[in-house]
Amino acid sequence: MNVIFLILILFLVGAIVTAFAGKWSSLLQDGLFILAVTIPAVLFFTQVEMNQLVGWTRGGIHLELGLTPFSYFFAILVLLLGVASAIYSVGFMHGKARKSYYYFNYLLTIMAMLGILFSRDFISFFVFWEIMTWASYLMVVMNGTRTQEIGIKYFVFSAIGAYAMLMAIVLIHAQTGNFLIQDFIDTYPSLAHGRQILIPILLLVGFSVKAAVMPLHVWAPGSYAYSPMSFTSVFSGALSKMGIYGMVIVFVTLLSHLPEGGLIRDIIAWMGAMTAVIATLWAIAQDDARKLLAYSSVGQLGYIVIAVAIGTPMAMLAGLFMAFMHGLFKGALFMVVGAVEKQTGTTDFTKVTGLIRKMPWTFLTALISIIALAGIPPLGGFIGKWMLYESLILSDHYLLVIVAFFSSTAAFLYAYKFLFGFFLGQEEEEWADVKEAPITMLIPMLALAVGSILLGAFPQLILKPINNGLISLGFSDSYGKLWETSTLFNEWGDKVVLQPIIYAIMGVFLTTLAFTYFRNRKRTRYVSTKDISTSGEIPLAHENLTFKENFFQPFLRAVEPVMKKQIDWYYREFGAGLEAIFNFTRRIYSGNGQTYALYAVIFLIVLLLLNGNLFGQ
Amino acid sequence: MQNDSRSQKIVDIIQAYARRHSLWILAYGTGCGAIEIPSTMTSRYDAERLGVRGAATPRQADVLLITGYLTVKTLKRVIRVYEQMQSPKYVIGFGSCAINGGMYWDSYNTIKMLDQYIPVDVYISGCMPRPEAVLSGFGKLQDLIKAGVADGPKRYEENFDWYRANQKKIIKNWNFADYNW
Amino acid sequence: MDKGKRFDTIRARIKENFVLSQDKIYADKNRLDISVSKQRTPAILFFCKEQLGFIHLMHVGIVDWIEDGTLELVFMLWSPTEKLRVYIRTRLNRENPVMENMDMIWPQLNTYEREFKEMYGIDFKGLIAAEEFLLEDWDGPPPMLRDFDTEAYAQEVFHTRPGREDAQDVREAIIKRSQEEIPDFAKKYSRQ
Amino acid sequence: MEILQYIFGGIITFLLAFVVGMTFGGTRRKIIARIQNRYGPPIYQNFIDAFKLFSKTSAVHHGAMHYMGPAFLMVSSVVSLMFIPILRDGGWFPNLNFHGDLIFLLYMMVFGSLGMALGAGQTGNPNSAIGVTRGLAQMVGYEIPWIMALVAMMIQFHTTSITGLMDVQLQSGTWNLFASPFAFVAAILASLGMFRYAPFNIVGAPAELASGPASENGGKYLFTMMSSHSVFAFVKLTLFADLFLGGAGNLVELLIKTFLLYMIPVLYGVVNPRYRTEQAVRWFWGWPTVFGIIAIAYAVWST
Amino acid sequence: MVGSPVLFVAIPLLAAFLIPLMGMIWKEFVRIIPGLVLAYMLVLSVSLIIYIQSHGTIVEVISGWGPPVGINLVFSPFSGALTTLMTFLGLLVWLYSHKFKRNVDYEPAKKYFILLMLMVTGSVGMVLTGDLFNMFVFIEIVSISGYGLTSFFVRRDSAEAAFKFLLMGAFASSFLLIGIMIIYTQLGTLNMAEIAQRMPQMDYHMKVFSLIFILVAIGVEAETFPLNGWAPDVYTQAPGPISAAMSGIVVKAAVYANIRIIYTMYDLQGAYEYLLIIGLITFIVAETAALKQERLKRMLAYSSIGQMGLAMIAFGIGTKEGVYAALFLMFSHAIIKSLLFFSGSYLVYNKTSKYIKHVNGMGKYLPITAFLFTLGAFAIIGLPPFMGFWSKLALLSAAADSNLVILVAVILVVSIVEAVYYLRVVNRIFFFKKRANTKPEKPTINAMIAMLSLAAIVLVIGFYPDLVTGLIERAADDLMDKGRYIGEILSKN
Repeated sequence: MNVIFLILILFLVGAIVTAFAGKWSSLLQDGLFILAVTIPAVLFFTQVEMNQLVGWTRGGIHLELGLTPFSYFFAILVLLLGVASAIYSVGFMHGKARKSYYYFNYLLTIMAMLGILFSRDFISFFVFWEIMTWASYLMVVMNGTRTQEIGIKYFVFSAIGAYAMLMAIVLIHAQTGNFLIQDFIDTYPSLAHGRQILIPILLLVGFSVKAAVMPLHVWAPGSYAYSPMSFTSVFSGALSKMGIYGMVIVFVTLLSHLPEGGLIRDIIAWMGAMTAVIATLWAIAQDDARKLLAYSSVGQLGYIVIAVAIGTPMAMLAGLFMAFMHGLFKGALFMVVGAVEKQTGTTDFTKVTGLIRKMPWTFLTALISIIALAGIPPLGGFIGKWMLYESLILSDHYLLVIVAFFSSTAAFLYAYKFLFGFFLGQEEEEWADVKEAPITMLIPMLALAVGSILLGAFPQLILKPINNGLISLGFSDSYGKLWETSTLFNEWGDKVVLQPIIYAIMGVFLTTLAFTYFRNRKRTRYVSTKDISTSGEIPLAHENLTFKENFFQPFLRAVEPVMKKQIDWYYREFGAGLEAIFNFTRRIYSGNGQTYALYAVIFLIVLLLLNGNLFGQ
Repeated sequence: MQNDSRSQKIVDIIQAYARRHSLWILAYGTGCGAIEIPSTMTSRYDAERLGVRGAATPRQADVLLITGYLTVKTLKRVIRVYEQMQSPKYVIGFGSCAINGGMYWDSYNTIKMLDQYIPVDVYISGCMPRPEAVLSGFGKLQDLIKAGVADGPKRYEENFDWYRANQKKIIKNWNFADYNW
Repeated sequence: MDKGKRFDTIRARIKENFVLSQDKIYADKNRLDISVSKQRTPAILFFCKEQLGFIHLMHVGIVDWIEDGTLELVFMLWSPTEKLRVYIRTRLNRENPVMENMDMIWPQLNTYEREFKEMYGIDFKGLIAAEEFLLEDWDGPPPMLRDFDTEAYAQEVFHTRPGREDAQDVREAIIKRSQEEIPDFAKKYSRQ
Repeated sequence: MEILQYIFGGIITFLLAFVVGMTFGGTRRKIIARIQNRYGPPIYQNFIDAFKLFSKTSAVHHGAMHYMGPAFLMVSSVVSLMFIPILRDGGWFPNLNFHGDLIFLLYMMVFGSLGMALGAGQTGNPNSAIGVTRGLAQMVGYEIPWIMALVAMMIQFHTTSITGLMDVQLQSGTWNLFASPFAFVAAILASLGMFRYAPFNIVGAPAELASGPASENGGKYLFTMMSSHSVFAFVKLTLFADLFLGGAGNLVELLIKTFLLYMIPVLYGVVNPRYRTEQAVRWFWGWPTVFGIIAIAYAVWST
Repeated sequence: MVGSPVLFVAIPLLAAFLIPLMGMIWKEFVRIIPGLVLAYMLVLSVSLIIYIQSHGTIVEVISGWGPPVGINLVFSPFSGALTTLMTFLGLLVWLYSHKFKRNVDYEPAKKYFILLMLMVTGSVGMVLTGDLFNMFVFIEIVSISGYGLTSFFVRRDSAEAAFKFLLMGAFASSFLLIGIMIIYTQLGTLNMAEIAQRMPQMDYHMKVFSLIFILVAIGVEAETFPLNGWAPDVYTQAPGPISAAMSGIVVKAAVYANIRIIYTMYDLQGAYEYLLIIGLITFIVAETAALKQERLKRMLAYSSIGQMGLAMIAFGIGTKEGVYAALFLMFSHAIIKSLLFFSGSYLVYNKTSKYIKHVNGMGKYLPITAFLFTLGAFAIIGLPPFMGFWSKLALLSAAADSNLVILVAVILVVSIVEAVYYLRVVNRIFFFKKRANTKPEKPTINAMIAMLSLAAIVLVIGFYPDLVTGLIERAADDLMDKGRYIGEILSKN
């Protein structure tokens, strides 16, 4: 059996076995679960050969699986997050209801994502895509809160995307006679012009939904916020990247043949930019960490969409690098929220404060990840942002730079809110006995945070796989050009100079300052957060002085006109209108026998009257 | 910097100079004295030329200016503020109320002697002292700093039990934490 | 309408509803003064507010009638429509001053009641006060009662700074200069 | 040896920035005093204050982030300083500038503020947090005209590096102040927010917020903050001089140019009261942004 | 040859008569005989299917009168596949209701199984017959048994539903009779093959009139749009297994009749467009009407109508791919909808009103049933890797191949509506709190076996559709090849 099949089947079998193992022993279940993720991951990295195709037939349709360098890059992300989050899940799900359900869907999701990356034909692509959708749907509704609203919204939008994709797929089939991706790519330039435009647009709609691009993003905040945090780190970190994966393929292989391709790219880029701005503003307004991160994810995906839509070599690298970075830091951040939720039972900023001394490692993860998120040098997030701006400027997309920069600056607001909300501020009595998260949750979190730092110093670790992938898609070798156009990655052998320099300067000064302070260490003493300047007033132990409510009120007041109505609102109205219409169609069936008989007679008469026109000569 | 006595001496001199020419005041404006501070600070008398400047919070301030009477209730706050300030720190009692209770000499809830509760470096007499008097008070404080006798925190630390006993004598419910002095 | 007539109507309406046999009612130019028993006070206050339009509680005064052994509360009401004042007086036993809590009639009464409680020791039944109001950490007698000796208390509790030898009594110095007698009421405060 | 020279040069640069920044601060105090018809403190008053703060003998901290907050600020200033070309020909002041360093600087400048904000956050003082939120809001406000100005220059001169922009000015012989005047106006208006002097001193807002993020910082913390603010002011002024006034050939020229630039926010601040936060944000999205748009249009038109 | 197609009609009919007689001997026979009969029929049909693969279509002549004079039964790959499906479903319905009716008295159970056997007889007969009037007779058998089964629970609502069904059925019968009359007067024959052969000779208007009458008549049974008013009521009021049988067996037979008439008997191209348009309208109206339903079985009924609409669309495409898709859709719908009816009946078991809200929280009490319902819901939405996906893909692919892009778009958009109402129920099952006054009822072992076997089919076909695609493809070939059909039957002369 081919190792690709083996990996997929291991996941599937693992999912079923893990789901049932809970009946006997919880510990066994945890162990099996981790094994079910790690063994295929190890197999993937050791056994799978690049560019090897496995074909088989289902239902008279020829299907092919294989690994390309491009999907290899995404597979790294999926498996990295998959394994990290799996280990985390063991701690997170400990003692929670629906553990088997969770493990089952988790493994199915990872399997489906890998399947998508393996797919070399549209049918298996779509099949895995849909498995991913419903497995993640089941995760979104898992907590049982607002399922009819959030879950259905997620599913409807996924269905819009998936069905757009399905439509494209059957149209492709009508054109090429089979479902192979490569065949379609080869025949694409010779298609009729209408189809040439229609098919990529349909595919892009499909991918945009998962990548949460502006008008199709409304599912994302709720879904990210209400699925279990351990899953959301995969959901937002890796699953959303499947949309990016598809988009990049469409951009590179299809739209480059199309005269209108540039226009479509620009439109998508602007949609991404709008997503980034609006989602960032909404993230600022959130008081719940989960929702904040959810909106933030949408915003960050907006940047990635900008980058891949621009599609210059550097932008493509930037987009994919940011996609990877986003997986790392957003995965870690959702894990942080999960840890806080696990330890305190709430994710509301206005309730939880001052956990920094209770959960220092969690805070450290959050800090590093937030720095990466905000794109502050020298962590990896900055490199992605820098490449994005650089490529936007070099490709003359000046307005996009401004928009992107604006939302990136505005992202500082929610970044600070996130750190401040949970960890800083007054240390309260209520949370006095909160403990640090268990080790199984800490290790994956910290590992991802370390990943952010590592990629800050050595971005080439991941830029090279990206570049290989892009070359395999038929893209020019952009990695080499990067050295020519920029000195940020000034090459000394294979090292990057600038980042270590920054690290060095920062290190030297931090040490100096720390030394200066520690010289007087005996005079520097710790005082509690109640001992603050309060104009003389003495806060009692139960009084909460932390400033949490309406955190960014002045800013939100300034941007109020933009935020009056959410896009959600339009969808809701539209949905309500549709339901009203559907209610009318329901009334057609009046429940009255005479009416039905009347229908029958009228129908007969109408047909008889129409007969000449109806059946033709 | 080594523990060389000569270099230490130079540093001390510079320190003393810096300290007396940079007095950041935290005005605890309890009574009518608070109104004298603006005129001291603004164009007419311009205390800033002496390096006197307002500080926003106790952590940043050098001088605690008690501008008037203190009731039992406000004394509590003053003690807290004083303890939040960072050494070296100075206290200026301002007006006769701070000195001996002034017109509140027989009031049932106004303290009569500020220096029983926190170490006071300089008293400025008057009811109220005019800005000239305030400036001369700052001058006196500068002299004391130069002479090295404005060592309030040291006195407070050394006689801490005595101060605390006095404070607790009138503040019956000592319900705020002792900040590990 | 004539002011006196309006007073008459108000007085009549109060009399209709309240048996004021032992209470006396009189009116001067601007105000109506009513003395009622403490049991009837909440009812009459409520009546004045709801029925007669005296919706504004201007002030609540208190007098320590140490000679009578009573504390007198004066509720001063104002009617913005009638432009008239009504004073409602009630007396409490000084030894054991107890009264019903009335802050549901006017929320601002709460503040007065808290102050009276601390300063005069009046016990308002059912008064919910979050914390100490004016006198923090106070464990002495109510300081505003006339029999409270504030000087003695201050001498006892606070450290006092000894005076200077050349200090002069201000009143005596003035008297010496202006050749006037010290008024009787001030003699107590003079340093003899 | 090269490394040693770099390190030595770095220290010199830092000292220069510190001294110049502090002196400018003192000058500002003096100028404000004279405008208010006061005698005012001596110009070197800031040095005295700084030394006094440094020689405070006791200090408290509310935890690790509070402890490190001012240090982050300092590090950010220093790293930014290292990437700013002080003089046109370098000389004693080496810099690590590279292609695209403008973007790097934009982000590096935020690093310290964010670190400081974290430190302020850990104190638990509500004023600090309010100050931080105001500061962040204001930053989003002025960032738009500022970026517009920079993008306009990038369009016009096709470079994203500071030295590149300086070279352009050297070659053409005109300052960017004249080559792209609208960008200069937009940038200068944005700089009003960057310096956080009145009317944009909403972060510290002494009478409202008790100095905001700094409210729990005394002694050495405040010293670090003060000196890094001074260095930072120098960084910003030099950046402006480099971008718009053709950089400086020697120290005197640098001092004159930076001082003139410094006077703009100072003098604008002296005669203005304080804005509310949303007013400030909207102010930046008003005329400064209009100038920014004009600048971009001008840049597109002129190339 | 293992057996004769005649047995498919004869045995269940015989069983229907034998049930009361045997019931006098031992009451349990009433419950056992139908099972034995259906099992035998299943075995028979499978073996016949295998047989015809090598030997070609079986045409059984009844009582020696060869076509076109006598009645004949045709077991072709197309009708054979449907017969197998029907007998299989019939067996499962029996299995499901065997214990389901345990708590029902002997008398009602007797009636139930008699009527069930008649229903199977009629449906299988409709599929197998080669004679138009014979088909009319079978339709009447199905209808009458349907009326009886609808009012099985003797209640006001059931009676009302049965009456509606009766009313519509009466219209249908008379129209069908008129249609047949026209054909007979024009062509002088009732044998379908001969009609097909002689159709070109028929006057155009007469042709159209007859077709319209027949289409409207069969449309009632096949639940086409304006004629399907009875269906929601009947599905709601009939016992759960009967709803499954209705949607799985009866409607399939009616659609078969519809298709056989249009594809084989008539040569009107416009009829395909009629199918397409009416199918589309049926689909849209039914799916949108289902969204706001408050009762579970009513919702399933609308969904069933919608799926039949899909099948008609697929037939209306008129290409071989379309027929293939349609047959696949019918097959998967029969399986999945039965699964949904079976499990849904237990989720709202002891509530006569069967409101959707009564499924709240059942996932905790009836985990397997709830899981099976969810599986069915996912499958019918068309989520891979379940069976419904492959049929939907076939349909869309067929439509796209015929360049019907708009049709593809409309089907997909309406499918979203379908997904919404199914997922709303699924969410209720698992994530809502159980209502205080609902009592979960554990499914009996038989019902569980029936449901599990259906679920197994859904999963297995989902993962390995090749199991049935070959069969369906042959059936589609068979339907498309009109000449062979005529030839095979008339050659039996």
